[in-house]
Amino acid sequence: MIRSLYIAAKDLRTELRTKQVLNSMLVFSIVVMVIFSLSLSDVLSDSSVIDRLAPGLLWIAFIFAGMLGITRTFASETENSCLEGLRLCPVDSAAIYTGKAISSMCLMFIVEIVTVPVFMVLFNYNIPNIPVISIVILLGTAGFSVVGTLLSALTVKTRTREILLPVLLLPLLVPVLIPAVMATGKILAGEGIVQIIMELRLIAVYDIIFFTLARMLFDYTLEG
Amino acid sequence: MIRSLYIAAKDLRTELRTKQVLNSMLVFSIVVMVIFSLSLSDVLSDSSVIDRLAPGLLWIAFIFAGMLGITRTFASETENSCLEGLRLCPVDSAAIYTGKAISSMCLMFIVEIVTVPVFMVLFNYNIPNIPVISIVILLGTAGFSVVGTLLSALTVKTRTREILLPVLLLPLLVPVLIPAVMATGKILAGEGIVQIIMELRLIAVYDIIFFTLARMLFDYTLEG
Amino acid sequence: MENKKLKILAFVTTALVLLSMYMVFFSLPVMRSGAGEVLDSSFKIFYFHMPIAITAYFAFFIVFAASVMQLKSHDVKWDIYARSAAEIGVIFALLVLITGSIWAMATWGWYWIWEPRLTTSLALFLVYVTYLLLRQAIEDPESRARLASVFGIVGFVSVPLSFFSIRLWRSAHPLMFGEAMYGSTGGGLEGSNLQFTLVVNFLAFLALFLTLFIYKSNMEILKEEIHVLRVSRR
Amino acid sequence: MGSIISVKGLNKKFAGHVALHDINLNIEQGEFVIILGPNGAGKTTFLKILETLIRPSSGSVEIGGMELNRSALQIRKMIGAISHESYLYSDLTVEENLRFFGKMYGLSDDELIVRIQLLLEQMHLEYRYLDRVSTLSRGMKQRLSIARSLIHDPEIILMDEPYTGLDLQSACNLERLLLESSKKATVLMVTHDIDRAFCICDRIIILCDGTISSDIRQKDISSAEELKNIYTTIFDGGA
Amino acid sequence: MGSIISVKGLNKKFAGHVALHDINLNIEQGEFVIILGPNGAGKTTFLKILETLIRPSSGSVEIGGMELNRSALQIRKMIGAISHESYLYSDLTVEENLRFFGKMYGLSDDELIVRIQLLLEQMHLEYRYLDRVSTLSRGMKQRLSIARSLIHDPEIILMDEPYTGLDLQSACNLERLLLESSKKATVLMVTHDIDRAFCICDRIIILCDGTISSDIRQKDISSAEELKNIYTTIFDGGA
Ligand code: HEM
Ligand SMILES: Nc1ncnc2c1ncn2[C@@H]1O[C@H](COP(=O)(O)OP(=O)(O)OP(=O)(O)O)[C@@H](O)[C@H]1O
Ligand SMILES: Nc1ncnc2c1ncn2[C@@H]1O[C@H](COP(=O)(O)OP(=O)(O)OP(=O)(O)O)[C@@H](O)[C@H]1O
Ligand SMILES: [Mg+2]
Ligand SMILES: [Mg+2]
Repeated sequence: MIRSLYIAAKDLRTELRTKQVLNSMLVFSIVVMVIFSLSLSDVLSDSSVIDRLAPGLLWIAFIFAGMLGITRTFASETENSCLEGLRLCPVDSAAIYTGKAISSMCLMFIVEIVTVPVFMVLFNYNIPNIPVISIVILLGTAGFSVVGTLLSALTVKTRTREILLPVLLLPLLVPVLIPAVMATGKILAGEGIVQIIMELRLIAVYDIIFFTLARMLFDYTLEG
Repeated sequence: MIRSLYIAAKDLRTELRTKQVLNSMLVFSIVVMVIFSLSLSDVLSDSSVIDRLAPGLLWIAFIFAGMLGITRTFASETENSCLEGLRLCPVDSAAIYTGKAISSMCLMFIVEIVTVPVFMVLFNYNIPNIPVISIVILLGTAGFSVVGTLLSALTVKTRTREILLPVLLLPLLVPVLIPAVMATGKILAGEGIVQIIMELRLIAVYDIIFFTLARMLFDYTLEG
Repeated sequence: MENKKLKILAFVTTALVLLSMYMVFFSLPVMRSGAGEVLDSSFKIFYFHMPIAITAYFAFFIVFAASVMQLKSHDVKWDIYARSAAEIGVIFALLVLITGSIWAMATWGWYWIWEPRLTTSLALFLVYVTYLLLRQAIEDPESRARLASVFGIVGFVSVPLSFFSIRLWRSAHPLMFGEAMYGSTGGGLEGSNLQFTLVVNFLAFLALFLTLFIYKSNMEILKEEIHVLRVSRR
Repeated sequence: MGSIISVKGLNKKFAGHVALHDINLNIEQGEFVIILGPNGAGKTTFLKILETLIRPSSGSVEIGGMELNRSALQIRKMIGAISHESYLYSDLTVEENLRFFGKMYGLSDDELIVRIQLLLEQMHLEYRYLDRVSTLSRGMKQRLSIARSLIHDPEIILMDEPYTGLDLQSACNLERLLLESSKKATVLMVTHDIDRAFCICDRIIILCDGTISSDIRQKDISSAEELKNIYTTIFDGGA
Repeated sequence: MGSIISVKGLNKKFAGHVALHDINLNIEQGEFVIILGPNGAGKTTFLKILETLIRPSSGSVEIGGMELNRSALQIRKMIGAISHESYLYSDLTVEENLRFFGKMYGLSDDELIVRIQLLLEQMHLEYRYLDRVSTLSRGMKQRLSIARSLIHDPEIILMDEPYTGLDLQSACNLERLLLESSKKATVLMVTHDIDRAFCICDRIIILCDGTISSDIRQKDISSAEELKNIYTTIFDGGA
């Protein structure tokens, strides 16, 4: 456990020194929103529609920004075969997995903390229930990182990893995405935590199942 | 010129042997549509809105799938510093640029040819004027490849290239994206080539300016 | 001996498929809805639609199970089973989408709408398409088997999701059996003839899957042997 | 059996090729073993199997009395390895790389400070310790890589062509360091430099086409020249 | 001025370091020059500047009478280079790599067939020519890399530690090949292997801390030992 924290710390330290990934993720999440608003500008002038589009847009921005971040999770380990070097060390692979998942989750949280206010300004939105939406975002993001980290390791040795990862990741995320978008929609529509308890439970179950599976399976992804 | 064709041929041959990138791009363009539709499903049940969303969604799918392809354009050259190896050769860098732009354009066209019918089914669309929409897609895609290839070379040496590329690329694409989406919307609404001539001209001008600029500037992007 | 069994299986499959066709197209009585009105003959596609869907789930379950075994035993055999089941499963999943879309066109007037059941089924299909993509992207057979197994296990999560989607969320897609979270229950099929037809269809598609699966995996085993021969000769 | 490494009937097949064929080998604690062999003989593959990085196709390997597959973590703790790749993070500094790997081997902060100081001195990298790895020259990277592999003072040192890119002085340093550690550690080194190899080893194993074609004690041969002759006759006979 | 390479007042600074400082050098057509020097002396940087891959900070370089910056394309055509990196596409086969680079140098299909055949034979890679580069061992990759650099029969051969990973036989092959080509081509080789270097060169340049600290003709020294002595005295004096 201490080692997984150390791995996460190494990643975050490298990252916070240059802030390259973080900045790119931030900019990207905003760029994605802008591109959308442009492509869909025809509809966005319609304020009744925009209310219904907003939760989806928010999650799309998160997901695409997160995808950028997650691609890096293991990419930094492939230069000079560092991943192999890490496997030389007496570190349980579950610890490597946890470390990586933690670091990518942290990055995403930072991005989200910045994106949400921007989103509120861009779309003239007022989020009624910050604590509850935080829970949704937290759980959703955890699901994203948990799956993303596993797949990132899975694809890291393929030659087309930059391509394969997003393709593999997105369909697997559908189970998190559907309830997350639904819950967000309900909250934005003013409903409280009671109304979204089912969605929260779904995401939480998914997170737990995936985390357990991934920790178990992670060792196989690193081999060879 | 002949060498740029040869470079394009090498890329396409490697690609068509395994079809990995192509398949991934194809699946991804569909996955992107699914993710979007899912996030926006609340609105998509509304058939008046869907008509106005559709052109944007189509272009978003193209752009994201294209982004995957374009990341590969130079990534294949970074292993073992192959790009440096290519620079050792007496090949004009403009030729390298043209070759790369051609190969990425070809890939995107193939993807688009498959995506459009899927799109028509998923969104219950009937494209009234196939030749005209082809022109729009052709010009738009050319713009995408022309800019994308340049940026791909620009970012290839940065350590976070997978990340930086999309961030830089999307904002630069706005000038192609807006007229392309507009033109597509008009065609889907049943208008003819005459009504979209302005948009077409805009995209064409952008393509030409960018191609010329990029050929000139490309040499600088490759330098050590 | 093996061969003989296979031939018998193939024969039984053909018979079952023919029988099911006959029952669906010629011997079914008119369907009535709960309210008693006569249902469109497009309802007949249901007898293909649902069995095919369940068979696809079954195929993906085999992928899952074979993946677990592969990771435990490192035996190529399991990898062959996994990939055979996945390829056939993808075809079945595609058929679900196609039959569903045809039916949707007949009843709703659209080929496609964006609602949870349809979306999750499409996602399911895509998960296994990407499974095949992943396999294609890895050259070394050993790591291909290993990594694909990991994905095969993880990807199975989308099967229950697709199945439960109509039971979890209010969906445009009808529910016939079981009970939904939001209250409504499926009507079920009235009449033993209808139920029997459905059962025969189930058996037919299951048998079809098994036959295809066995042929496919035998072929893959042969391919593997040829590969080994070719390598050892070099 | 006091063998620290014991290999029985080891085979490794890649998609197309047999890389190792029926390797049987015992290495005693404290031996300094050189592995020679032409390109493609399977030397790297062999080391990577010992390092638990590649899974053998068949056969059994025991290190320190433990089965390779079952006790990978304990075995990794015993091993320090240099490979064709440097295993360094180009974006971290020299010191951060060592610190990170040290942490991964479970060293405490105090131990780390001492070890890093020592190794940087031995590898003559003190003056670059705040520079990022990407700005080092090839030989410096190799030196850092050597320091990385020794950070936890391993009992078994596996080195795949460690002289790569080293200048004269660094090569001598490395030799000195290895001779010193080999008093308690077991060393396996792959190299193509027979002169260097001969001077420092106790035992020479020649691999050819994935099998061991000879296994000689150093004291049984008189000079590097003789070793070279043995080596060349094997391959001229084989070719 | 018959010099094929002529360097005047060359400087190269990286962000933090002076890598090359006021290098002046003339190399005549047909010379076989060895560049020695400790790690970090600037050898690689110097070769990369000649290869037009790095732009010098100041100073002028002329190759074949042409200014480096102005006639990069013609100069590249004259040069064949080996570097620390292999410059090979791991996903293409051995033969496809050579064919691609041949095409890039403008060779016709007929020429290509002949050259590829010849080089594969010389580098003993015929039997692997349909295999993808990613399945080769380190030494094989290095051999292929050498073949790649010679595909267009260059007038100037720039080699940065070409012996890396080569087995005894391949190293001899390379020497034979270089000696043969050096009848008409100019060769600059960076290496740390003084014994090997001494036997084949005409001239030895020792770089130290980015400056040329000595420039000796091979015929002025008697043996590799003497060269080694010269080399070590320079650095012991300097250190
Ligand atoms: C492309 C569109 C469609 C897809 C992807 C799809 C998918 C599926 C799947 C995966 C199942 C099996 C799982 C289960 O039994 O719960 C299923 C069952 C079923 N489908 Fe569809 N379907 C589609 C369209 C339709 C349409 C248009 C109708 C009728 C209007 C329909 C009626 C049914 C019924 C009645 C069942 C059995 C439900 C039950 O188990 O209670 N489907 N469908
Ligand atoms: N990933 C791989 N896939 C297929 N074949 C491989 C792979 N790795 C190595 N080989 C093959 O296995 C054999 C042994 O390779 P190995 O790298 O062990 O050789 P080596 O003795 O280290 O050679 P060198 O001295 O060149 O480093 C070679 O024929 C090589 O081509
Ligand atoms: N990209 C870079 N950024 C900063 N400094 C660099 C860079 N590349 C090289 N240097 C520095 O320039 C100096 C010369 O490096 P160079 O690679 O030329 O050495 P070299 O003589 O080839 O050494 P070696 O024998 O180890 O290969 C070194 O101090 C190195 O750290
Ligand atoms: Mg090796
Ligand atoms: Mg160097």
